[in-house]
Amino acid sequence: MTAPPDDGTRVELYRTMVLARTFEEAMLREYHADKGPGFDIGKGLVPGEMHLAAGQEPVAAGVCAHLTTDDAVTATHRPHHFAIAHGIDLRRMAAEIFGRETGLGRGRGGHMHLFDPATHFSCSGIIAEGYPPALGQAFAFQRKGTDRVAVAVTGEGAANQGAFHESLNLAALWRLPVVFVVEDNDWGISVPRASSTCVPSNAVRAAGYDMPGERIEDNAVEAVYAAAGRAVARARAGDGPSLIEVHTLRLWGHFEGDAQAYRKDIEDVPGRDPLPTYERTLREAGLLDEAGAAAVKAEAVEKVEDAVRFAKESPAPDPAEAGRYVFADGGPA
Amino acid sequence: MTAPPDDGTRVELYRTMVLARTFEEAMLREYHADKGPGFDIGKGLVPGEMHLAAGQEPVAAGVCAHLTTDDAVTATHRPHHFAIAHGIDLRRMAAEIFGRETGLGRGRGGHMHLFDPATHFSCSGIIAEGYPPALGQAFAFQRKGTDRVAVAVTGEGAANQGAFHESLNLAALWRLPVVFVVEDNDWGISVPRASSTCVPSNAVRAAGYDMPGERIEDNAVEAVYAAAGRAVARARAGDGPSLIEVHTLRLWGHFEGDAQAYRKDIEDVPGRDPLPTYERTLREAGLLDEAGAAAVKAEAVEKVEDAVRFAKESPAPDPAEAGRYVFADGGPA
Amino acid sequence: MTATASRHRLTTAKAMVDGIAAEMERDESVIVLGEDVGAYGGIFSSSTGLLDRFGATRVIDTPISETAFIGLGIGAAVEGLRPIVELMFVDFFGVCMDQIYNHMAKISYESGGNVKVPMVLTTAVGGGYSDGAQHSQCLWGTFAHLPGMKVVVPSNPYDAKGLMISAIRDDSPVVYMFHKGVLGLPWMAKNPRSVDEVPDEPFTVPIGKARVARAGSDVTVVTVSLSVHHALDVADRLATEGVDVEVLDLRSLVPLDREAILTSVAKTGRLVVVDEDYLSYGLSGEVVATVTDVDPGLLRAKVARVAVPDVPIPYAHALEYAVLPRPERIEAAIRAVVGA
Amino acid sequence: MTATASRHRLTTAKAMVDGIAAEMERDESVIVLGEDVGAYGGIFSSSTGLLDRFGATRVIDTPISETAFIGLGIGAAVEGLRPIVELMFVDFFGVCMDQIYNHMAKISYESGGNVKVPMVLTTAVGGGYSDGAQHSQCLWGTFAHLPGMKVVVPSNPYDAKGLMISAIRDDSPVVYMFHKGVLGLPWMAKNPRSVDEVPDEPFTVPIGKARVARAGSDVTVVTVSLSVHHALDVADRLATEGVDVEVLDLRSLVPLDREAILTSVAKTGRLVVVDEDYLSYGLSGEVVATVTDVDPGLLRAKVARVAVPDVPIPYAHALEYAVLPRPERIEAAIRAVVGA
Ligand SMILES: Cc1ncc(C[n+]2csc(CCOP(=O)(O)OP(=O)(O)O)c2C)c(N)n1
Ligand SMILES: Cc1ncc(C[n+]2csc(CCOP(=O)(O)OP(=O)(O)O)c2C)c(N)n1
Ligand SMILES: [Mg+2]
Ligand SMILES: [Mg+2]
Repeated sequence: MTAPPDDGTRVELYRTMVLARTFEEAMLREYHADKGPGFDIGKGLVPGEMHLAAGQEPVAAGVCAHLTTDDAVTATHRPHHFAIAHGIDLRRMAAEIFGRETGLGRGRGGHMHLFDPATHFSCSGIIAEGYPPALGQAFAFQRKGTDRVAVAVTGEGAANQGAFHESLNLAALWRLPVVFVVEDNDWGISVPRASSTCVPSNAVRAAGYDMPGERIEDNAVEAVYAAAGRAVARARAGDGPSLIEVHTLRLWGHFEGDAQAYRKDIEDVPGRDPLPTYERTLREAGLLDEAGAAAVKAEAVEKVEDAVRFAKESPAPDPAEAGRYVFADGGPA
Repeated sequence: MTAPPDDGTRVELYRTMVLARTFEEAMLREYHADKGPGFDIGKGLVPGEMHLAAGQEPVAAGVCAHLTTDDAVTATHRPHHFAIAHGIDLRRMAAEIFGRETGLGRGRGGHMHLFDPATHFSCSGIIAEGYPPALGQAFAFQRKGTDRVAVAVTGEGAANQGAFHESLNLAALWRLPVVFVVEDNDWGISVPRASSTCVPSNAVRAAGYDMPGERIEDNAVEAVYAAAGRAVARARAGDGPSLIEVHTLRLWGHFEGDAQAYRKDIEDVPGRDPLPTYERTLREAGLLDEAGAAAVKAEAVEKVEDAVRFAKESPAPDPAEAGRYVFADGGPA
Repeated sequence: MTATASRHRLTTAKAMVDGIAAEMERDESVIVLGEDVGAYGGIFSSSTGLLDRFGATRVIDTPISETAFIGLGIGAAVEGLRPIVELMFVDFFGVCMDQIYNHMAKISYESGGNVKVPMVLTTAVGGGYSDGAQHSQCLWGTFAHLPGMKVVVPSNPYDAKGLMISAIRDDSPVVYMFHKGVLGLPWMAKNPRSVDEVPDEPFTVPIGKARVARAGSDVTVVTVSLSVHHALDVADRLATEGVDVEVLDLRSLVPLDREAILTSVAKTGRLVVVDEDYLSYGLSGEVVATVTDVDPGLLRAKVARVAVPDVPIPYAHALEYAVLPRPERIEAAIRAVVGA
Repeated sequence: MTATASRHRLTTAKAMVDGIAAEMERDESVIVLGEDVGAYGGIFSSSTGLLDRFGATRVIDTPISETAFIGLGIGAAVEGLRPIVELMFVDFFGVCMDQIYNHMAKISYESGGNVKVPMVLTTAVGGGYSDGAQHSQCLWGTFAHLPGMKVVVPSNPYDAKGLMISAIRDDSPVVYMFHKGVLGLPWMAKNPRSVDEVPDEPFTVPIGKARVARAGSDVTVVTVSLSVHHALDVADRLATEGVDVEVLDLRSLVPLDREAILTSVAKTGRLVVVDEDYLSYGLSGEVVATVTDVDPGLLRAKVARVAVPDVPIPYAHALEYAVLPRPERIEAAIRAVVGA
């Protein structure tokens, strides 16, 4: 149905994944830079919980390749890869994570609460609760007579939350242009998929909502790209929602500081990293050589470090203004 | 799989349905007896909302025929037929509906809040929220090593609530002895099924929870009996939950006072009453003659009127004690 | 409005719908979503006639999936629509509060003011007709405690229309709580004050300004919604005994018109708070603290709080009336405070 | 306990687990359910070691389906088990509040006392480590406003154990709210008071009795949880200036020990309420009203309420600290009230 990605697109997919990974590596570094002595979660330039998405880049890259910034994406507590793949401004995103006045939310939101009207991007720290607002964005797009779509993301753990069910039913009932994405990284914090979900695939649940459901087993960006292409095309054509589940990989801990003692597969994890795999694929296809890969990486590093620098140099919000923006007039609470 | 009901059981099913209907007719009468002049919902011996289940008796009779009072039932805002089929004490139930101190909840609960520890019966006015507690009852039964089961009921409208999804997943995951029942009476208040549910049958959703799902199209008590027999047997055997959806009939309004102007099929409704149909079936089978049917009815009337009398003669709760029973020690709040 | 502006006698429910219709007429982006808002016209007549007038693309029945459709309202508001979304009974907030308080109410703040959620959440509140513990609550204290949403609680037809128009035009989320007992529904006991003359033209009542429903000098009764009617009835009765009661109708809990409370208490020196929500950790305490934050010396007598005494709303009529702030309890409280 | 009873120094988290373990040992019907309570031992170490000790049939990881598993706890409690169910962060109450407040909390009343729900709902509360608007709230005011559940809020190891044992043995539902900042977690800033000597033997702390954490004569600080630590630190500092602060640790919001509040305020005549929950319609107003219900004349100065000023908890450290009741704000409030 969807054409396989052309050569340019394949390199683009790679570029997106590298950018996302580079960002996560920088966050990892900055996050841990000043938590010591010991580890104090509230300390440092980037305090609080930090959920990084390393290993899950194929999902974001493959899906967002079909979107423009007129389309909406609602992501999860683990939002960076989707934000980046969807084209969010890196500087303002980094600044938000550093809690600066120049951030997407002027430092009020933080890494789980990134809102970008320019790309119709948002995320939420409450699992599965990003699905319902995506319906509303899709509803508004449909109503305006456009072919814009909304992508809604959850993890496999979140797919057992009530909001999942309600959202799929309503989207199907009203034929809303939504693509539901489930990132199955095998874990909901320390709880393995088999202890949370009674079926091996959320794709089988799609039938209960009269929508196509696909599961991609191997965390391969091009397989995601193909499935997402079908789903986005269907949504743009006015044929309603679809569900895509990707069996992906949580390369690191649930959040930073997670010792992962519960994770028996931990040895095996680095070998499953999708990034070198895809690099190899593109090399074998003659689309990338060592220099080319290095250039992609260098470009990503430059962008990310620029964003980090921007963030660090940006002013912190004025504590006297902590009460502003509770209401739409921007005034104090 | 399950044997068809034997002759005695068939008459029993009929008896249960007649008793439930007779109770509802009495409630209808008592409810409207003193709402005037005009109709004031807060007036009379039976004030408040009143959701009657006339037409839905086959579901309750067919399911509960497989239960003993050691099994649990959690019902909905429309609970009487299940309460009766499950063997709740009619007097204490009527007394509760009349708001008397002798009622199941000493008049604190009312018709949507019937709790009977003797039969492990309960219900809730919040749609679909009766499912989760049923899981806990099943969990306790399983843990005690018994083969007791829990039956959880919702309407088809409620099946689009998040609690439905969460409950089915958890029950399947932990192989809990639960039978999920969906009463599809075509309507959620004024909203037709097609405007609430994106699939023609909730039974198809069962596959998303790795459990058997069956839909019974014709509101026939023996079909319900057969399906429920399979589901209860499965649960007692330790094989986990099942889902049964019955296409039943809301003979009257959503609640009393509902003019049903939205209901285009209204003319057609009385002809679909399952009670005369089943009576005919039993007559044709030679299990019931006119006198027999009359006797069943007379017995039901006697029980129901006794219960109503008991309720009316019972004392009202003492307003000075309105604050009691908030906590388990029974003392004032 | 000019002096010749036309008016009609409307129930509170009709006035509310009138406000919605006026805004739907004026602004294409206003839509109505909820359970039974279409053909049924709202279980409590909160959308009667709107389907016929504006059609099924703007007045939309939803499945019983509050999380999904309230969330849908949020997303639609973010993209520029102005949805009015109905939660049929406030008592059901527990199935969908996350969308309401963690999303609808926080997005403005979390986005540093970059995203607006111009949405109205309408919901029916209140008891008094034996609907039991899950269908009779007010819960405005619960909503008002959580930041980021305005909370509006009209008591009469004029305010119902004016506050509704203000709510729809507000760029912040507004929770609009209508008490079943003030609506003037034909099938429920009602106070004569639930029908009144209302201007036909659109007009606004500012959100955050209390109204002195009755001026008086001996004691201040601070209250909202149906209890305003009861308080006024009691005040009329006590006036014949020479007790002059001031009744303050807050009209909104967020923002709370603290000035109005202070002004009145400064005048009377005596305070009774009447609240159909639960007593503890709610409106009544907040009103008291509004005074003590400034000067406890304003209070010349102990304060009386007439509220539901931390008991689920009982079903049986006599029990329910024992816990509700009925006129008898209000009167007794005023007498105690003024020493009459 | 005898004078020779053995004791160990424990963090609040360990003391809480100690209480759970003691009851699990004693009573087969006590089980633990929740997200990551098993192998992980609770995200905030609220169940560390229990899986190893009691096995997977009594310490059970759940799917992320709060409505389903809290409801399951209710049904299990009704059938005679004594479940301890964890809601990982109180901030998530919005996805499951119906089971909590309409079911767990109301079944006793609706059944006229015929059904008991002996369940403990544990949940982590509080901010101070930049976890943002959806993971930093206290919300005890929200729970305490709604009838039918006891609400327990320990501030230290001894109380954590004793209140946990009381909660498990209570036949009513108890919401047990532990502030992350009092747990003594190795990975979070902590007050020295989050480690203390705790008797090894089981013991109970009665639910509903406040504790005078520090006796004083000039001003009463009424507070709970982490703010107790801050208040004590401030009290120590002010003592050097001759300001004698009484600190009252409420320990539970429901029941509220109104006697203790009144006794203290009658003595000092001055009141500061410190509350990490939102300011309006919450704990601080209720404490004030407890006094004015009896005698506003007890208050010789205006009351200071130090709480989160109706703002979602901001992420950036400086903003968050500006809205939290940090020691600096507490100190300033006390100074203002005593005129020092
Ligand atoms: C309603 C709700 N319950 C619990 C949590 C706590 N929590 C945050 S992430 C998480 C695990 C989510 O697992 P999954 O959906 O698979 O996403 P992943 O973290 O694997 O990306 C949990 C339990 C939450 N944020 N919201
Ligand atoms: C969570 C929740 N939302 C809405 C309602 C209001 N309500 C009561 S019954 C009902 C319709 C239920 O339809 P269905 O589940 O099909 O049951 P039926 O009434 O047809 O038996 C609605 C919307 C409720 N009680 N709870
Ligand atoms: Mg996962
Ligand atoms: Mg129905």
